[in-house]
Amino acid sequence: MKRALTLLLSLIMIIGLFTSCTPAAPGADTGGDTGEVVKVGWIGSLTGDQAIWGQCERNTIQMLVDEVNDNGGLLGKTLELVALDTQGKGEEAYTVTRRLIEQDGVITILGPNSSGEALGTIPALEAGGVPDIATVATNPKVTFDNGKVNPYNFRVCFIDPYQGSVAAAYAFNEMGKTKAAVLYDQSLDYSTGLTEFFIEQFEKLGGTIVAKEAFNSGDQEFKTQLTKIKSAEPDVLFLPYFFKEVGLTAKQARELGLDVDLIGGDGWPSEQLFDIAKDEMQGGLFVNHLDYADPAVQDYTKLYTDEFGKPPELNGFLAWDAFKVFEAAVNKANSLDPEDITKALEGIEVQGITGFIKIDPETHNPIGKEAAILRIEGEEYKFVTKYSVE
Amino acid sequence: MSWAYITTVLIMTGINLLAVIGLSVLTGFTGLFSFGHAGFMAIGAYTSAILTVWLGVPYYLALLIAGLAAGLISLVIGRLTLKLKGDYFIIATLGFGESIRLLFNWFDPIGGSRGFRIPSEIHYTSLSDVIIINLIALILIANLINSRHGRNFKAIREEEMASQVIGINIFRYKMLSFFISAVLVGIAGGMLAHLTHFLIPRNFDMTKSTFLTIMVILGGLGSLSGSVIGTVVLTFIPEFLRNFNEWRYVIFGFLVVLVMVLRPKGLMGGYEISDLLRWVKRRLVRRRGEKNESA
Amino acid sequence: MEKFIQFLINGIAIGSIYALMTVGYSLVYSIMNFSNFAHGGVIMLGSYFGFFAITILKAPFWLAALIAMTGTTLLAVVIERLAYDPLRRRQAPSLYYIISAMGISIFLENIVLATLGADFRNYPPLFQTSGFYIGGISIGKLDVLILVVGTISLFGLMWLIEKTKIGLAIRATSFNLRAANLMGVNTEFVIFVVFGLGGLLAGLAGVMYGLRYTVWPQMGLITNKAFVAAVFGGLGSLPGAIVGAISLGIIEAMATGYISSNLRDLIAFVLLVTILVVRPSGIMGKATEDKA
Amino acid sequence: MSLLELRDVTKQFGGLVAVGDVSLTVEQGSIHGLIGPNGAGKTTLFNLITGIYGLSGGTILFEREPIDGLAPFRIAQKGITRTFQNIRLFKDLSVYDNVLTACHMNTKYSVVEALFRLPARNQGEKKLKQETEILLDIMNLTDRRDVSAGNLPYGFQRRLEIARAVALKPTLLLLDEPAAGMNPDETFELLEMIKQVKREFGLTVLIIEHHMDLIMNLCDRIMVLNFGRVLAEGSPIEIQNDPAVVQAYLGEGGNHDARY
Repeated sequence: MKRALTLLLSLIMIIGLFTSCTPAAPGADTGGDTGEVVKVGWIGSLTGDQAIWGQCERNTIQMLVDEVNDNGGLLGKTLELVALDTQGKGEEAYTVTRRLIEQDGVITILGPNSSGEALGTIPALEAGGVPDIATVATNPKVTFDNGKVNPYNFRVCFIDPYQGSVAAAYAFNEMGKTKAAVLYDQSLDYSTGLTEFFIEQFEKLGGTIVAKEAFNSGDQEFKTQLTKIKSAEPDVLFLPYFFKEVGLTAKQARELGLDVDLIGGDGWPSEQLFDIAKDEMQGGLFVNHLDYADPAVQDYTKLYTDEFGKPPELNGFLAWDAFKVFEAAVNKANSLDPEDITKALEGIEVQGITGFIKIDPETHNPIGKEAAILRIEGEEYKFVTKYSVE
Repeated sequence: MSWAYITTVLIMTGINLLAVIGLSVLTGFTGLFSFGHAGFMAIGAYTSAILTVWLGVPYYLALLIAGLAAGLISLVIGRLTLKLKGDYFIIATLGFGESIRLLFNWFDPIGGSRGFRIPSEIHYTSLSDVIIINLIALILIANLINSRHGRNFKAIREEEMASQVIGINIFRYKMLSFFISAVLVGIAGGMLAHLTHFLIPRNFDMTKSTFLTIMVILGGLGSLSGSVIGTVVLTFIPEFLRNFNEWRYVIFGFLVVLVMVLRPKGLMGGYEISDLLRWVKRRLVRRRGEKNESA
Repeated sequence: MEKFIQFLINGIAIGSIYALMTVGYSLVYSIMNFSNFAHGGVIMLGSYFGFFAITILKAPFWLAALIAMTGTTLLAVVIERLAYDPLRRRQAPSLYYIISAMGISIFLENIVLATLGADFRNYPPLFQTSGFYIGGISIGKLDVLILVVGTISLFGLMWLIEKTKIGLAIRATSFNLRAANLMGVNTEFVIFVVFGLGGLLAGLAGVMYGLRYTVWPQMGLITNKAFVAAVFGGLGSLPGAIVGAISLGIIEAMATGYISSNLRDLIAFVLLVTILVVRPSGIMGKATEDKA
Repeated sequence: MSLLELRDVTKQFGGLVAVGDVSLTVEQGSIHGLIGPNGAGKTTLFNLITGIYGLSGGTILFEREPIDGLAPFRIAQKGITRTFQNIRLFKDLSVYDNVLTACHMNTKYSVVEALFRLPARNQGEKKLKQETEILLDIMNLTDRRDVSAGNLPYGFQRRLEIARAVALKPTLLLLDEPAAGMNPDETFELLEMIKQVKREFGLTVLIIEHHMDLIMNLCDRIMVLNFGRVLAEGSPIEIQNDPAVVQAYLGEGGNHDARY
C-alpha cells in the first residue's frame, strides 16, 4: 500500500515539475501583439539529422531580429523571435506551427528547412491564417499542388524541378556530356526530386542515363554503388544530396579509380565539404542560388562568422532572404496583421542575397531567380555562369 | 496556454494514446517488445490516405480498413517471427519497421520519399474523433483484458512454459496480441495522416517505435490506466520543454533513465486507477472506523 | 568476375566495421542478456574523443585512439553503474534494461548535439585516399587498416576470454550468472570488466568509423546494423558476431551489386528472417531447449 | 485400464542418453510414484510426457492414442498437466488470478464475445469465478487470494501450483517434487491434500518425490529410475525389498529418509 502512495507522489511530482516549468519559458503568456512587442516565429530542425542547417538558420534570423530592434524595431515595435525545433519531422512541424500561431501569436513564420516539414505546416497555417516563408523547402507541392496554390505557404528558394533541369541542361549542353550516372538518397525527398527532374531533362535533351543507384539516409558507404556506376562508364556523375555524403562519395569514387566529372545541387556548398574531401572535389560543378563573390554575400558571411565563430551554411543565406521578404511585406502592408502580411507577400519584390526575388501570386514561388553554376577550385566556389532553362 | 494549442496537443495525445493502448496489449500484457510498430503505423496511415483520397471512402471506414490492413500484415510478420525468443524478436521487428519505411520510400505511386498529400477538402481528424475512437478502444481492450483471453496474455508474460502446460496455445495468443496491437497502431496512423494531411515515410522511423514503447513502460507494464497517464505525461512533457529546443531531448533521455532506476515498474506499476481508488476508499473507511472507535 | 571480387572486397570492408561494433555489443549481451542500445552512443563519443585528441591535443593517431578507448571504457563503466546496476539489484526484467539503454542513447546523442552542435567533423586524413590496385580491383588502404586492427583486437579479445583467468570467469558468468556467483566468481567484477571491454571496443570502433567516414551526433544509429549482424550470427556468441557482421556486409554488397541498391536493406531483412525461421538462434547461436 | 503408456521412450541430448528405453503403464485412478537419484531422468521423463521435449525414440500413448509430437498445450488440453520442480507461478498475478487463468478451458466464449461483453462471456466468467473459489477453498488458499503469487510463503506456492494444475480438470496430474523444501507437518498436510483432490476430481497421479515416507504412503505403484533406465517397478513393498533398489538407491541401512 505504501507503493500506491509513492506512485501517486511521484506522479504528482513529475507533473508538478513540468507545469512549473511553463511560466519560466519565454513567450508562454497568451501572446498576440500586446504592447510594444511583436513576435515572429521560426521552425526547423534543431535536433535530428538535419540540425546543422536548422541551427544556422535560427542563428541568422536571431542576428537579423537583433539588427531590426537596434534600428528602432518593426513599425515601431520590438520584434521577438520564437524559434522552435521540429526534429525535421512533418507532424512535429504541424504541432509547432499551431503552437506558434495559437499560443505565441506570431505574425509570420519563417522556415522550415526541408519540404517534409513544410508540407506538415499547410493545414496548421490554413487553420490559423498566418503566412509561412519557407527557406529551403524545394518540393513543388509545398506552395502549389493540383493546380491550386496553398494560400499561406511561400518560399524564397527555387524548386527541385528547376535545379534538376538546370544541372542536366548544363551537363549536356555546356559540358557536352551524354552518358550520365546518378547516385541519390532515396529516403530524402530533396534528393529524389532532383534526381527525377535531372533524368527527365537529360533524356529529353538526348543523353542517356547509364546508371541510377540509391542509398538510404545515414549510409556512409557507397563503394558498391560506385563500383556498379564505374562499370557503366558514365562521363558525368550527378550527386543530388548534401555535402557530407557528397564528400564521402567523391572520396570513395576516387579510391575506386572512378575519375569522372561530378555535378550536383545546392546541397553541396559548405566549409565542411573541404574538410571531408578537398582534393577529391576539385573541379566539381554545382547549381546554386548565389555567387559567393557577391559583396552582399561576403558581408553576411563575415557578420555571421564574427558572431558564431564559423561560416554559415547555405541555409543561412536563404533564411536571410526569407527574413528580408517578411520585413518588406510588413512595411508594404504597413500592418502587423498576418492576413495583411499574407496579401502583401503576393507579388512582393525584394533584392535578396540569393538574387532578385519576386513572389509569384499564382504559385507563391520566387520567379526570375537565376541559377548560378559554381566550380570548386581550391577552397573556393568560383562563379562560372548564370544559367537557366526554358 | 491557448485553447487551440491545447486542442492540438490533445489530439496528438489521443493519437499517441491509441497507438500506446495497442502496444500496451503487446508489451504490457503479453510481454513482447517491438521496435517495428512505426511500420504498422505507416501502413495504417498510407492505407487510410489512399482510401479517402483516391476512392472517396468515408473517414471512419477508412480508419477501420487501415487498421485491418496493418493487422493483416502483422499476421504475416507474426507467423514468421513470433516463435523467436527475446531480443531475436526485437531485432526482427526493428528490421521489419525499417523495411516498411524503405518500401514506402521506394514506392513512387504514393509519393515515395517525397510524400503523399491529402487535399484539404478531406476530413481533418478532430478532437471529438480522437475522443470517440479512444473511448471505444479503451472499453474494448479493458473488456478483453478482463476475460479469459486477456488473462492468457498475462500468463504468457509471466511464465511461458507454465502457460503451455495449462493448455494455452502461446503462439496463437501472441499472434492475437500482435494483431490487436497492429490494428490499433494502424488506426492511430490513419488518424495521424488525417491530422497533418501529409505523409512522408521518414516520420515513421525507429524513434517513433521507441517513443511509443517508452510511453508504455513509463506508464507501467500491464496497466491500461498507466498507459493513459504515461501517454499524457510524455506527450505533454516535450511540449512544456519546447522552449528548451536542443536541450529538450537531453532532459527527456535523462528522465527516462531516472524513472527506470527509481521506479522500474513505471508510474502505475501494474495497478489500475480503479485499484488506487479502491485503496483510497478502504483507507478512508478504515480511518472513519478508527474515529468511530475512539469516539 | 572482377566485379564480383570488387563487391566481395567492399562487403568485407564494411563488414569489418560492423564487426568491431557488433563484438562489443554481443559481449555485453552474452553476460547481461539484454540489447545494449546505448552502445551506439558510446561509439559516437569514442569518435569525438579521438577527433578532439587529434585536433586539440595534437596527438598522433595511435595516441588519439588510446585516449578515445580510455574515454569510452570509463564512460561504459559509468553508464553501467548509473543506469543498469540499480536495475540489476532489483532483478528487473530485461525490458527495463533496454528502455534504460534507450534513455542513455537519447541522452548521449542530444547532449552532444546541444553542446557541440550538429556539425560534421572530419579526422585529418591518415593517408591519401588512393587504393591498392590489383588488376582492375581496388582495395582501400583504410579498409586494410581497419581489417588488420579489427582482426588483431578481436583475436586479442578471444585470447583474453579463452586463455586468462578473468576470461574463464567471463565464460562462467555468461553461462549462468547466478551459478557463477555461487561458485565464487565475483560476478560484480566480471560485469564491470565486460562493460569496460565493451566500451574499449566501442572506442576503437568509433575511431575507426570516424577515420573512415565522418563524426556527427547521429552516427550511433549505424549500430542498428550491428544489432542485426549480431542476430544473424547468434546473440551472445563472439565468433557469431564476427561471422554475422562480415556476412551482413557481403550480403549488402551483393544485394546492391546484383539486385538493386534501392532494395538492399529489404533484401538483408528478408534474408535475416529466413535464417531465423530456419535457425531461430542465428548462424552460430546455441539452439537451447527450455529447461523445465 | 491403462491411462498412460510409455513404450521404449528414449531421449538423447547430444550423444548423452538422458532417458533410455523406459516403458511404463499408469493405471486409471492410481497414484504412481517415480523415484531415483538426481539426474536419473525423472524430470526429463515429465518433459517428454508433457511435450516440452521431443522424443528421440519410442512412443507415448494417452487414453490409447499417441501423443508424442504434440505441442505442450495440446497435451494439456487432452488432460495431462503438471507442476514444476522449481515452481513456475505467474508471480505478479494474485493467487486468485493464477487459478482463474488456469480455468480458461472450462468455458469457450470467443474473443469477440469478450471484446463486447456478450452474454456468453458473462456466463462463462461467472462459472470460472465459482470454480476458482471452490478450488481455493479446497486448497486452503482462500485467505490469501489477493496476495501476489510471488510473495507467498514457499509451501503455499507449491500448493497454489497444484491448485492451478487441478483447475484444468485434468485426467492425469504430474507432480514434480511437490514436497521439496517442506517441513514434516507441511508434507503431511500436502499428502492429505493430494489424496483429497485425487478423490474429488477423479485424478490419476504420477509423482516424483524424494520424501520416502510420502511416496510409500501415497503410491499404488512405484518406478525407480537410475541413469535414465528403469531399475525396478512394483508396489511400494516390492520396491522396498528389491535388492537392486536397496543397493543402488536406498543405500546403507535402508534409511527411509535418505535423500539419495
